Amino acid sequence: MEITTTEYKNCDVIHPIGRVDSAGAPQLEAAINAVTQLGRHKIVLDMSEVTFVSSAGWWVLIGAQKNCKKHRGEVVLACIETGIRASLKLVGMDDYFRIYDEMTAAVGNI
Amino acid sequence: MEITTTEYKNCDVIHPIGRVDSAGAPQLEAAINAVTQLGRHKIVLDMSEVTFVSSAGWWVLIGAQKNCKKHRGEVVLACIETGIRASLKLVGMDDYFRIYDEMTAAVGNI
Amino acid sequence: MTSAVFPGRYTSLESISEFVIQAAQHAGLDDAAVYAVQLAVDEAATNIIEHGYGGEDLGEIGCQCEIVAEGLRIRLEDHAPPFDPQAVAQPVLNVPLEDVRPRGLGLFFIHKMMDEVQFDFSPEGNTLTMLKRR
Amino acid sequence: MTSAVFPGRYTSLESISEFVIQAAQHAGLDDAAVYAVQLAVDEAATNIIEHGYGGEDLGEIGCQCEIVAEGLRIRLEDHAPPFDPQAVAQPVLNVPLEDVRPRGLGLFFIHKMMDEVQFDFSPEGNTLTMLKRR
Ligand SMILES: Nc1ncnc2c1ncn2[C@@H]1O[C@H](COP(=O)(O)OP(=O)(O)O)[C@@H](O)[C@H]1O
Ligand SMILES: Nc1ncnc2c1ncn2[C@@H]1O[C@H](COP(=O)(O)OP(=O)(O)O)[C@@H](O)[C@H]1O
Repeated sequence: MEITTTEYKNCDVIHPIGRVDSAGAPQLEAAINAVTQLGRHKIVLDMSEVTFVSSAGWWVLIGAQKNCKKHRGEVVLACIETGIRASLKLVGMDDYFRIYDEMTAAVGNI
Repeated sequence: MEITTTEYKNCDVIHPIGRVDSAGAPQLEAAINAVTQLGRHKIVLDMSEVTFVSSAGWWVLIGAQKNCKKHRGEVVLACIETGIRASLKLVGMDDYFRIYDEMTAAVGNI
Repeated sequence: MTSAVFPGRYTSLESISEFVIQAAQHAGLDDAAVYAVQLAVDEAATNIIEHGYGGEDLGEIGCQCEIVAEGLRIRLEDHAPPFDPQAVAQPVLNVPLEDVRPRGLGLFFIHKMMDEVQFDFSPEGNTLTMLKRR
Repeated sequence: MTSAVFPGRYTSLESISEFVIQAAQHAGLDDAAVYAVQLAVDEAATNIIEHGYGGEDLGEIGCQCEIVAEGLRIRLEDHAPPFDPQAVAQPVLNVPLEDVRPRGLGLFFIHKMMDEVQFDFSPEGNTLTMLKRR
């Protein structure tokens, strides 16, 4: 999995490409930790090129959300593919994240 | 000229479509004033569908920038077409604005 | 029927996905159903590696896909010790974020995503048979 | 040579632009030069309405485009009172934002955007002739 992180004034955008499965989840976790360790806790996850998320991936995002909220920050999700979003909704975990269809809205509202 | 304004938590995005000439500049001015009158002074101008800006348009933007900066805000420009940008640079007025190639960066950095 | 054997490691998950996605498409499943199959198989294969073998590169995962009248039947095979699926507690869902505990979503997904799920354990190995209707 | 007459109002600016853009493209100007022509003509036509006639709908603007060896020659005609371009002060540029005064960019743009700029005033009317080289 390829992951790009872009630091803006208001937030950081993390943009993973590919599958967030048990192989990719630790990489995503490392990318998120790299941001939060700088004391930055507003993170927009650009999911536009994520094709799959397994429970291993959701646990990473849930953990990150808990940590960021503790630090007055937040993880918001943007541009999630329908299948991925449906599976998140199925387990009721879509309530844990603000989800935006556009990056501009995600970055503007975090 | 068609102008859409979107209010985000961090800023407002104003998205004009068409020519900002002496006919369109007053409309743009009205759209900007509608935002600042709400006490909101962080404005991203999405120029992706602006095809032309005359001096009448630049004066509106310069005026808005002065006003917003007075209120600890800012006008930033995003996605400016090359010809428009070249004419702004020619008169040295590109120094008065932060300019971004992408909306995400503009909204993330305002 | 197509079948393949994959090394029991997490980097196999992508190949396993590709293998079942192709079968699911051939079976005429729609996009939502294809994603469902991908998710169920990924969770099941992860469990075989993590809980069955107890780590990476300790055994293989066999995968068979069969297009049947109802849709797609998938069989995952391993030679790890058996376990009792009935004994696994349901995940705690729909609780406040602070109370979410990171466990137990895999089997839940498998059951939600597939129309039939059956675990069989025998001395020759374990089999998980899943059916996704068209 | 193409020519057209437009009512002296700001909503004519778009039609005038379309008219000169087409001529500029026919003359083989590149995109940057086409934009330059559009900007110069827009500023000049705005000045005719605003400063020449002193308001909208008080006179007409004639526009002639001629493809010449060097590029494109454009002539704008009006029947407003004459003025003295030499007497116009240069805009104050490259100053801090607070010191910028919103005036005087139009003629500056016209001169910067075009290769030749000539104002002629006569009892029959005023003519602004501009050349943009290819
Ligand atoms: N293939 C397997 N082999 C052994 N135990 C398993 C297997 N699959 C699931 N389990 C047991 O079921 C539990 C729940 O699994 P699952 O729902 O996937 O969630 P998680 O993997 O997060 O614990 C596991 O913790 C494990 O004890
Ligand atoms: N067509 C015109 N007729 C009369 N006066 C003009 C004309 N064009 C320009 N001027 C004069 O030149 C000045 C500068 O014009 P310009 O550079 O376009 O800036 P602005 O229109 O912002 O003043 C005008 O304020 C006006 O006094």
